[in-house]
Amino acid sequence: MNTKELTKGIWAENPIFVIMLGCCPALAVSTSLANAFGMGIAATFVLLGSNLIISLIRASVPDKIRIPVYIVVIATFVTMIDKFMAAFTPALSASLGIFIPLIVVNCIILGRAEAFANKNTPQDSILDAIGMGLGFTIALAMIAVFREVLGDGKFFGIPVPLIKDDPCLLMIMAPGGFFVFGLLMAWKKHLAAGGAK
Amino acid sequence: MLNTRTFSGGLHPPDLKMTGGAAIVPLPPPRKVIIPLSQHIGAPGKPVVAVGDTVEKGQPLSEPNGFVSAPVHATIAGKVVALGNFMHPLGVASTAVVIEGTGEPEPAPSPVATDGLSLPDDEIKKRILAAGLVGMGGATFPTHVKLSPPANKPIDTVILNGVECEPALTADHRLMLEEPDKIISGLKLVMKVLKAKKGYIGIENNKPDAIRLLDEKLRGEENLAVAPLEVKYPQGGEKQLIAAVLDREVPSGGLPMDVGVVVQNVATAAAIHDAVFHQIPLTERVVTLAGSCVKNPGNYRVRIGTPVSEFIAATGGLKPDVPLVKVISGGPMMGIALFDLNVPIIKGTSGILCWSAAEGALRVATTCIRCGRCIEACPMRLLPQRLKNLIDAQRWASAADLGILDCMECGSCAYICPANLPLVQSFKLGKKVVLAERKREADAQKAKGK
Amino acid sequence: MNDLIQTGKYLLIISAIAGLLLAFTEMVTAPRIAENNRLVLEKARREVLPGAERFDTLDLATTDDAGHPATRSLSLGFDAQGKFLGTVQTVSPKGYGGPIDIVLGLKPDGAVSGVKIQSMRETPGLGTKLAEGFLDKFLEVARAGHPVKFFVKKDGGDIDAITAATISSRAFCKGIRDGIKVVQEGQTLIQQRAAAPGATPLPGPATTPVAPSPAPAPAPAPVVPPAPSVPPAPPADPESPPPAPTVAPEPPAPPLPPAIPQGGGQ
Amino acid sequence: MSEKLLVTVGPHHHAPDTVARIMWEVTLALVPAFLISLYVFGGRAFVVTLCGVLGAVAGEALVQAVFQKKPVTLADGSAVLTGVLMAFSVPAALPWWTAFLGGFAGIILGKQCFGGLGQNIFNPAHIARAILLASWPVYMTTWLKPGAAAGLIGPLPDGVTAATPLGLMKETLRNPDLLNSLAASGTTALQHTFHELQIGWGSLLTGTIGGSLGETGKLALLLGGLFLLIRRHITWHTPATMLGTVFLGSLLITRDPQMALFHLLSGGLFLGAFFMATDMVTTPMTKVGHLIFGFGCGAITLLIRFKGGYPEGVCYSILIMNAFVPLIDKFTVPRRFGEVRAPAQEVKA
Repeated sequence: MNTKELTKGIWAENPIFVIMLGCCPALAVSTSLANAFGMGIAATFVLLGSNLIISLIRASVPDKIRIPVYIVVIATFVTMIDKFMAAFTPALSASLGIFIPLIVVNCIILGRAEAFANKNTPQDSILDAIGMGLGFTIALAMIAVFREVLGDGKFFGIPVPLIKDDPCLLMIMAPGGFFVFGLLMAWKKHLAAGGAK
Repeated sequence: MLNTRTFSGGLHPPDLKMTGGAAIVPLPPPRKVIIPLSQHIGAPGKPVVAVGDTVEKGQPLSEPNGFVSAPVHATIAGKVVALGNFMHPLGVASTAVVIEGTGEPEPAPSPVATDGLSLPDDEIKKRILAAGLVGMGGATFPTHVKLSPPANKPIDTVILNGVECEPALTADHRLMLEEPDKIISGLKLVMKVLKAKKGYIGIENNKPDAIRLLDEKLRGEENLAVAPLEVKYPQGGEKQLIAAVLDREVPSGGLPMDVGVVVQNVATAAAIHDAVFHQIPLTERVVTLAGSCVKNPGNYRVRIGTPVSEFIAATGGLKPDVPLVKVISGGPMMGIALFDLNVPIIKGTSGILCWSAAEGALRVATTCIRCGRCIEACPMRLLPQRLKNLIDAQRWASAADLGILDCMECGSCAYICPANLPLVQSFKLGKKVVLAERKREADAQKAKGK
Repeated sequence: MNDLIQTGKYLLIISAIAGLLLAFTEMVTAPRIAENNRLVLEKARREVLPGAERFDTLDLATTDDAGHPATRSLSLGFDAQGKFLGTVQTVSPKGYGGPIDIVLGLKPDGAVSGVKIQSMRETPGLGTKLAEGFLDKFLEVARAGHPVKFFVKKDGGDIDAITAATISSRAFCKGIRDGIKVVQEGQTLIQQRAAAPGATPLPGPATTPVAPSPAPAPAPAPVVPPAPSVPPAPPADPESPPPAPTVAPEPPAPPLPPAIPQGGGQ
Repeated sequence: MSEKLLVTVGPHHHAPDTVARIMWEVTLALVPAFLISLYVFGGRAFVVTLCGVLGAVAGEALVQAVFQKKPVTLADGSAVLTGVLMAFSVPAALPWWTAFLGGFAGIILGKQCFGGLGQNIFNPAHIARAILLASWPVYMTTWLKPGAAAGLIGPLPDGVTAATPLGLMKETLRNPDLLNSLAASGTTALQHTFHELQIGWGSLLTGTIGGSLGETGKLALLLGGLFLLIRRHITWHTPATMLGTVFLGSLLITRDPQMALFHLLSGGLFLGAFFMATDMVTTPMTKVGHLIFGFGCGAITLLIRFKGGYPEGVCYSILIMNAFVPLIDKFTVPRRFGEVRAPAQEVKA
């Protein structure tokens, strides 16, 4: 078991803070922790499936039509998940519904397919998918903690004392997302550079 | 009187001209003079004396080495005691002749007077070259070169530079008051050689007595006039002076002759008169001594080659109770801070300023706040702030595109900069690198052509 | 050339597999999804029109904002006794983040009986307050009885906008106005239809309160009222919808007052 | 002569102005307006200003001392100035902690994130205001009534708030019913606004109206502006074009000189024109650039006031124009002395 493939996505090669893939959904749904986890889990599942399938078929895919094939695989996967969720878990679908179609255009999925699953064994690709999915989820959650607590005065929907009466609405809005994203990225870089310079 | 004119940009630093009323005092010959062979822009002369030689005052010590070059002369009678590298006021060691005086009183000058204006042009130029004349405003460009423009650049106007826009300096001011006839005679000589139709003497309004005097003297002279100018730095820059007096712009990278003008300093004009009428070489000049550290500030006629320390001592020395912090050769804006007072006064030395901490304290550079004052101040209408950023980033090509080579290092931007940024320093570096790069490119081009 | 055929073949196979999978998915999920949606809508309908047990669909021809013809689907609600309680419809005004789907219940006199937000994509913490404090306050104002101007106060209306979410609030008000307008325009038809079941005897026990789908219209009601030829007759099948509107041009129910200014309460 | 001499490159003489002196003098120029705000809004104005300054100073010190580990340059006055300007553009009714956060965020996000003094693109005081307006819109649109006793901190007592003239005007103009009834009684919207708020032209000048803490005292701001003009920290170009554009533009739009005057004297226009649009760091560097910048600020202000959702547009107009400054600077490069448009002929020295 190659643990490196599993752990790299969580921190060292975090898809959001380092590779900077999938920033649009990250900013769009990081307004609450529930959304962040929902999106993160959904994306992880899709990533897992697409990575697995693509690494399985990687040898047979003609190089010229690599990307279209990946897109077809990913889109099929996402549509299936969307439909099944709507059919069998309507409550979950109602809260995550709008994010699922977003996953198709989440660059992480195609990015990992192209950068990793394309060249690695199914086992490694699964690990990579889990790691990257976790990294994505963690990054979203980190952004969401700030945005939900500061911007909505809640933590997982539970009102936070002191802040709940006067939340900083900016944090909920798009600019606030960028601020938090930027500051967290800077902090990550700062840590990566070995703390104080 | 003409209307007051000026140029765009520039600024008005405080005058500090305390010595405008002090008549020129001739100083006795010093015991020793150090005469660098390079006191002008261009090739240094070739020495024609050797250690041990006895020289007369006014005897040539070198001969010009090429066209853009000028000889230097012994400024006291005595014996050559050394010929070698000595510190030059510009901060680099260069070949100089050291003469120790005999201490004997100098013979009275023998008045050989010819009517210079009746001499042929070639003879005038020859006498000017022989006298070792260079621009005495500080640029020290050999005078005879300026008087020999190429045939395709006809000169219609000569402007005498009596602007003296540098704060604190009054040497030219005094000269205009005390030797106006020599100056006018010099102007006429220059105009005759260049076949110029008009002659102006540009003087700033802060010298009304000089304007009045010269205006009176020029009354009746149809083609000569005084051009009173608004008080503004750096009006004494050639290009700014031409813009102010004639409203002509010297093209970027060009010379005044490109717009049909030759500019001479008033002190040079007086020296031209001496050289042509009396065949007196350039052995002395008027130097302003000022600053809160000196006992007797004033304007002094000094032998070229006099070490600065001896010059100061001859005027009465420094005040013992005011610590000397900075000595500047030249004016406060473009002058050079001396690190060693044994360097000599040269042909281009217009002033020596001995400053205490009150005047010369070091100011700490902070951060640019983009106030835009440097842009307002730049007489060449450059963008000093952006140029500095480009130079700091070593983007030489962009700096060249923005006209770094047009910078004349007048210091207006650095004077006004509220952040005290060392702008001039950057530009000196930038110009050097850009020129070096150009030369390298030209060489490479040449090598390829071969 | 060979290469081209090869890749084409590959793409074809992949697409075919994907297509098959999707077809299978659709087959399995479509009925369930439809059922889920219907349940949700049903719940909402009952919520916004309290007391209604049975709903009847009526499609109305109307025009959208751009003036193009459009069809609006109304549900007419009846209580267990078959009394007409009002209309329910879904309006979808354009909010800040996309359409806001609002289920709007209106009483026969035009007053708002209930409002429920079905889905929206407004900014969490801002526009989403539509579903929180805003809605309660809105209902309070809307049910207060006096003529209600469904505009935010900034625009001269009676509704308190959500601070910093004026766009959402305005959209919400616009949705309500649109819904009222549709009902007003379709008044005649609605009354005809409402009258029909009322004239009939009580439906049989089949119309139990728990019955989830009492009135799935086998044929959608006509968009433009055709001249109905059949007089009202007692429905043979209690499950079937009431027949098409009666010929009676005079509505038996009192004319609907203009909804916006008057809504004089119960 | 063996003493060590100071050797520097020229010029050896220097103008007396320093960055710190400029900053402190601009701050000084704001003092009259501050006194007016103390008179109009009472102790709350002091608390808000103090907290704003403390927030700005804390932000600057935090970044420099903790993150950059550089000497703290509070003495240059720029952080204090940002805090004061931020406080001047928010309501005096603002809770003290909001004011503190405003100053803090303005410095951190508006200035230090860009690299500190001289590097920021946007006016940090206005960045702070924009952040506060987006974050706590209720507080940021609750205006103290002039002269109302509202205490120093804590919740506002009842009846101490009032609309700003611009805000009431906007509401009036958006309300067709009110406009109809006004038209019937022969009252103009302006008269209605003045009557409702019990103000007159004099109040607009002296500052006894609702509004941001430091923006109401037009005469005091003008005094400060004149001081800056005399001290040459600003030139006439930006304020004149900005005020002129707003005045003439409203005249053109409303065809009513009184309305034009009302728009000139309302809101944060004077504060913006003299103190914000002239901020050296975030505005163009040349005079032509200043003219363009001032015009742009005025035009966008008009656009927001007449067509936008907000009653007042000075803050955003300046922020928007800030973004154009590099472009303006790029296109307002002065013609160099002796620059020849045609290919320069080779000059042989």
